[in-house]
Amino acid sequence: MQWFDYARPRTLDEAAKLLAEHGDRARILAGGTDILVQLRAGARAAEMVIDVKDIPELNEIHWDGSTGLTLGAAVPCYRIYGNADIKQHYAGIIDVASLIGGTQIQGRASLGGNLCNSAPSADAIPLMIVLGATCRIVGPSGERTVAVEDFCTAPGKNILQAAELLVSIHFPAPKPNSGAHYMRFIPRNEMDIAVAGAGVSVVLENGNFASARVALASVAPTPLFVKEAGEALAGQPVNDESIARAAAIAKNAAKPIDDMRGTVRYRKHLCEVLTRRALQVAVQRAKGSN
Amino acid sequence: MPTVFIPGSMRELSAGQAEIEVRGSTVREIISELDRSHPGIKDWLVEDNRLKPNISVAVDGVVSPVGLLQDVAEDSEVHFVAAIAGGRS
Amino acid sequence: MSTQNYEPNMVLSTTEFDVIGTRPVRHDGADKVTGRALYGADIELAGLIHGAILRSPHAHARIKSIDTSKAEAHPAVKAVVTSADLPDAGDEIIDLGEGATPLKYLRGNVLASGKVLYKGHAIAAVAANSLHDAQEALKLIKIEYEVLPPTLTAPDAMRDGAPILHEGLKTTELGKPTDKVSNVASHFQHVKGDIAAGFAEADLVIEREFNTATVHQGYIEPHNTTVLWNNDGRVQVWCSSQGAFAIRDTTAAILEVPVSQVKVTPMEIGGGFGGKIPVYLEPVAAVLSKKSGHPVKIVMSRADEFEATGPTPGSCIRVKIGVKNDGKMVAAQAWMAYEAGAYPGAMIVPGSMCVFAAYDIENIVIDGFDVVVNKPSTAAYRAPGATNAAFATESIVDEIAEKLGIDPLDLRLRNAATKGTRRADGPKYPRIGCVELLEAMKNHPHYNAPLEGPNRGRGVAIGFWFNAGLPSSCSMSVNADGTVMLIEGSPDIGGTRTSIAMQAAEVLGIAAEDVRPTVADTDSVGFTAVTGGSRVTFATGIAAIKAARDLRDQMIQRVARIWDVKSEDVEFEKGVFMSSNGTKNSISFKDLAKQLTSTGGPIVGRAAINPPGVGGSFSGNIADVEVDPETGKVTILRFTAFQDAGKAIHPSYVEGQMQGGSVQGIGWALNEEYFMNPEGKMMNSSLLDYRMPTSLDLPMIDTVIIEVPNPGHPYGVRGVGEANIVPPPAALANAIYHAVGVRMDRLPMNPVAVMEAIWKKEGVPA
Amino acid sequence: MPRKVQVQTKINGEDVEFLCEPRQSLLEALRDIVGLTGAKEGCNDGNCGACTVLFDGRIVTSCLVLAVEAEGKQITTIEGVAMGNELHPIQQCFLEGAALQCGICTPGIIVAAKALLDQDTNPSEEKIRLWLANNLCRCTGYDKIVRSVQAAAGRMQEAR
Repeated sequence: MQWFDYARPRTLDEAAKLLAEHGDRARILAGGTDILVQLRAGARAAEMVIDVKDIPELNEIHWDGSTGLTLGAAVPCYRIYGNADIKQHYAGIIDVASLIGGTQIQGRASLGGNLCNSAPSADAIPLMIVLGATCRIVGPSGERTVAVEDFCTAPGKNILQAAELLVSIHFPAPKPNSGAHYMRFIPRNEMDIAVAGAGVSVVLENGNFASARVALASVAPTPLFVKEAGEALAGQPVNDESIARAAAIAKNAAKPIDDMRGTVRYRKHLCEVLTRRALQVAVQRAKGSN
Repeated sequence: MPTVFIPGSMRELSAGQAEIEVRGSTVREIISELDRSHPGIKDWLVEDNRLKPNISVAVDGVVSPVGLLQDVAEDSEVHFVAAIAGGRS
Repeated sequence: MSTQNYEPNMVLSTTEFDVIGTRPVRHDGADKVTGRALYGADIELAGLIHGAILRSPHAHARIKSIDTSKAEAHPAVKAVVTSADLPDAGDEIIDLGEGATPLKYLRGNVLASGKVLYKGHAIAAVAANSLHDAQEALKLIKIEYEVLPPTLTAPDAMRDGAPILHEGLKTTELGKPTDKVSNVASHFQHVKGDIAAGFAEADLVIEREFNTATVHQGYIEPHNTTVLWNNDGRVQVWCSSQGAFAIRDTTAAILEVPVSQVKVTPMEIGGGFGGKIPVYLEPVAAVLSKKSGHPVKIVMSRADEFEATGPTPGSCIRVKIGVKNDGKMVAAQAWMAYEAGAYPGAMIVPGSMCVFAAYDIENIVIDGFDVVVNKPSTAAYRAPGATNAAFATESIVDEIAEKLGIDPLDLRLRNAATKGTRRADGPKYPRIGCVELLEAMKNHPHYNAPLEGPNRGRGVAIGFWFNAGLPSSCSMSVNADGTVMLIEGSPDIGGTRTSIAMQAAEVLGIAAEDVRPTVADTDSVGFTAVTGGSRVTFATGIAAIKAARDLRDQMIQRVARIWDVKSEDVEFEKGVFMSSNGTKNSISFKDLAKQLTSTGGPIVGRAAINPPGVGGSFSGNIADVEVDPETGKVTILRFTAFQDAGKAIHPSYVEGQMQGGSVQGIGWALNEEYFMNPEGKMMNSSLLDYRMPTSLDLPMIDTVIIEVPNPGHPYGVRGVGEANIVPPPAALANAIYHAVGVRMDRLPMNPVAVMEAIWKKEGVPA
Repeated sequence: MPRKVQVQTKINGEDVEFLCEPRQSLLEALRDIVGLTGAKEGCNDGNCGACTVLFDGRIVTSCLVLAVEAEGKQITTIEGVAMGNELHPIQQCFLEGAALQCGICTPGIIVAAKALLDQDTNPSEEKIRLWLANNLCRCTGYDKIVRSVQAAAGRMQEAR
């Protein structure tokens, strides 16, 4: 591996200074489960690695019944699924925190890292999209908030500018009678990259869908928000037909490629199956919530 | 007398015969005897006074670890087979 | 599924012994559970520097120039080598007891000259103070290539006009050299009976083509070596390999030094499965050491493992079987093309000898083709060649059973090979256990348990592997405390120190723990062939038995001298020497051990053998699966492995071989493959994307050990390392068929492939 | 030339100081600098689990941790699992249950299994299989590993 220097700032200001100094030659280290692999393989380069795990804002888990959940960008998966508030209010987040990697990886990897790595196959991103999550980003020109669905721009690329840092991800408080689920398909049962994945959220009202959101993994250059699939459910009764229609829309929206993980035809088919199955779980969760 | 089985690829040397009874008490003797009646067989099988590396001899179904030195009984069956390469776990 | 009212691990034992058949803790166990055992990469020497290898980015290219000057100028670099630093191999052929190989192929694979033949082909190497520095220095080597089109599968490489890998490679046709330059290194044939008459007699003929992907052994420890080319000219090697002598002899041949100038110390080895027999790193590290004056360590990366070591061949196999309505097979034909990778030597010979090995069929023709392609040069992998072949044959046998309405095990029993069955390649079988295996499968609770629920199915299949003999050496000495030191030369990959020591202990009537086995270096033990071919417990076991008998006989003579009786009048049983001439003398092994020094001196037993009497092993599986008809994903619900061990010396480690081999077969069946892009780059060369089974992908693997003793071994051992990998792909293919009605003809049967087969069956348009 | 970094940490209960390059992984530091070669390198990208160690009480693949991150942390490697001269029940059960063949994955699996049994005294087969899914074993098919972890759980409960 190429030589790099290492710094472990304790405040956002210190981190900002380091980022300003090194620009795009700096890399952020949180869990390291993607960046260290990429640096070793020469897929990314760095002259300075900035370890953000000592910065309080990137490590917080803050739940508030009215405003929702703020999740520090570096909070590792095991802290997420070990948190009682998240368990109670965001079953979908528990889904993805338990899916990413194996036990060892979950001791290090974070949802913020999953987002910043911006892989088309990222399991957490579709779920964050359907939960309406937003990113708090700080940089040389101040602070900004960006919806997760607008974050990724291409495989491995995102809207973060040089010297910008993802601080936290904010999830709105779940509405009554709502549920979410993320389901991916992998050939093994663990330690695998999604061939396709579907994140869904639903809000129910009097036996109908009040609203819904659908997003897909691994079937486009970025995690894919399929707005029209959710819109097609709004106001519709909760039944197999409406769910099938939304699933068909998801299938048509997918623009996958042929590669070692699957073919175009197979992945589009999976989008239908996974969207349908994920919606069924989300509906059950919504019925069980209050 | 021991019976030698001639593989398909050698049969032009044996005038098409698939089985030949040959006198001999070792594989070396049998090959020499065969070569007398069917010249060329020895060159096909033997090099530097040993079986060629890609050829094994099986006597009564058991591949011999000693090749030309293998003893052969009166009622033995002798086969020349391809040596198994690798075969390791 | 596993509400068990049966034993998950059964031993159908036919003979009882004192030590053999028990389950002692392995001798190297404590070191291996505490992290103290030293594997190849764990070695540290004074002045050690680190090597790294530059590998081809192209699957097929001519090397126009290599410029190493900038790397040589790097301050941390101690040496740079290319193929120009290895002696010219000429046309020499070397025989390493593994079949003959032209030396130029071995050398060309170690460092390419002229052409690169696969992506990952080694071209140059650098040694530097640290591994990071060596890797950085590789980037300073400049190579100009003329990129050539690659050919990546056997059928493609065999077509007219295919890119030619070796301009000097001429096809050997039915044993005869020809002038035809092609990628087919050889075409050979096995013929038995009259094939045309056989098929004419058949009531039902089924013919299908099967394709299998290249797969890797997947051992967790990467190849590694540390070499010191000492000032006295001796080359010292520390490495993990399946055979220290094989490494010694190959390294000496490539370096053109006498074998006595190379000493190989076998370190603990982290898995091999056939893949750690070839030499890749030792000659490179040796010349780096010679140039730098330092010991040099090289460890492969995981990507190197996939791209530059020897996987097992991908294959294209056409099988045609004819049967009578009563199920009797009357004719069988196979056309088999195996991918050798970059250099000739696919495992097609054993594959062709195994394709119909389980059955007694009167009329057979088998055509085999050894085909070079632009992939890494293949190596052995657990019963090499046999798994591909059994996938084809056993799938067709299942189809025949279905069409004829015969139970699939009954159909196999109807045709099972037995003692005296003539194989297609000529010889008759000695005593084998195919029938006993099939009967054990038929009688097992698993086969008779109901399997309910939609999309579930049960499949069976069987497989055969020859096993191997080959030379082994062993010596033993007696300690004054009554224990015995055993020196042998078989690297211990799965508990063979213990299975060898147990056989010696059985002879000597002492406990397994009282025999202390050591795997010695090539200076310290007689020649011993590789740990492979399921041979160690058989062949090195016989060496240990003979050495122990030698020891025992010398001790009998000593006792006779002490008692002043004739040695014929001394008996030895269960560790006690007794006189049998009326006097009532007796002394235990331990008590006699104390007296050796004062009664004539120490005693050493020894044996060096090349045993005949190898016993082949049959194995079988019963597999229950559930297929998700919407995703094509296969879940294994229950899996039982059966194998004829001859005699299980240490049943726990026999079960372990069966379970491990089964799971490798399951991985091969369902997900593992080299996924190549059209340019010949492997796209999934990591353990994330090359999907070997994890613990979560499997049920418990139940086992049944069958014991049909091999008459060629004193205790009946056959060897159990390999046959177990042969049946799983076919068993799972058959189970998938019975679950969702699709016949799979391609490995891996991954979700995409199963889904496409389901779509095809249901007529869903693409 | 950039400078090496001094790291103060605690390994298997002992204070340890070492000097490393920032680019070196914890696995490299343990093996090549500290001399603890029990953790093995099988893939160097977090997928095989052979380098598993406890890092502040949680299992991590040490190839995906920088050595400099060890500053102020508590690390347990396979060398720290046995209790003095006495094997840990997991180690003992692995030996009795023949849960290892080549043994290269064994250190990582024992460390991972210890972390599991420290938090769950009676895990189900399914839980063990899920927990160990990041630890590849190519020899055993996992059967005897899972059974030996179950046996160790039982033995540890008896000892309580």
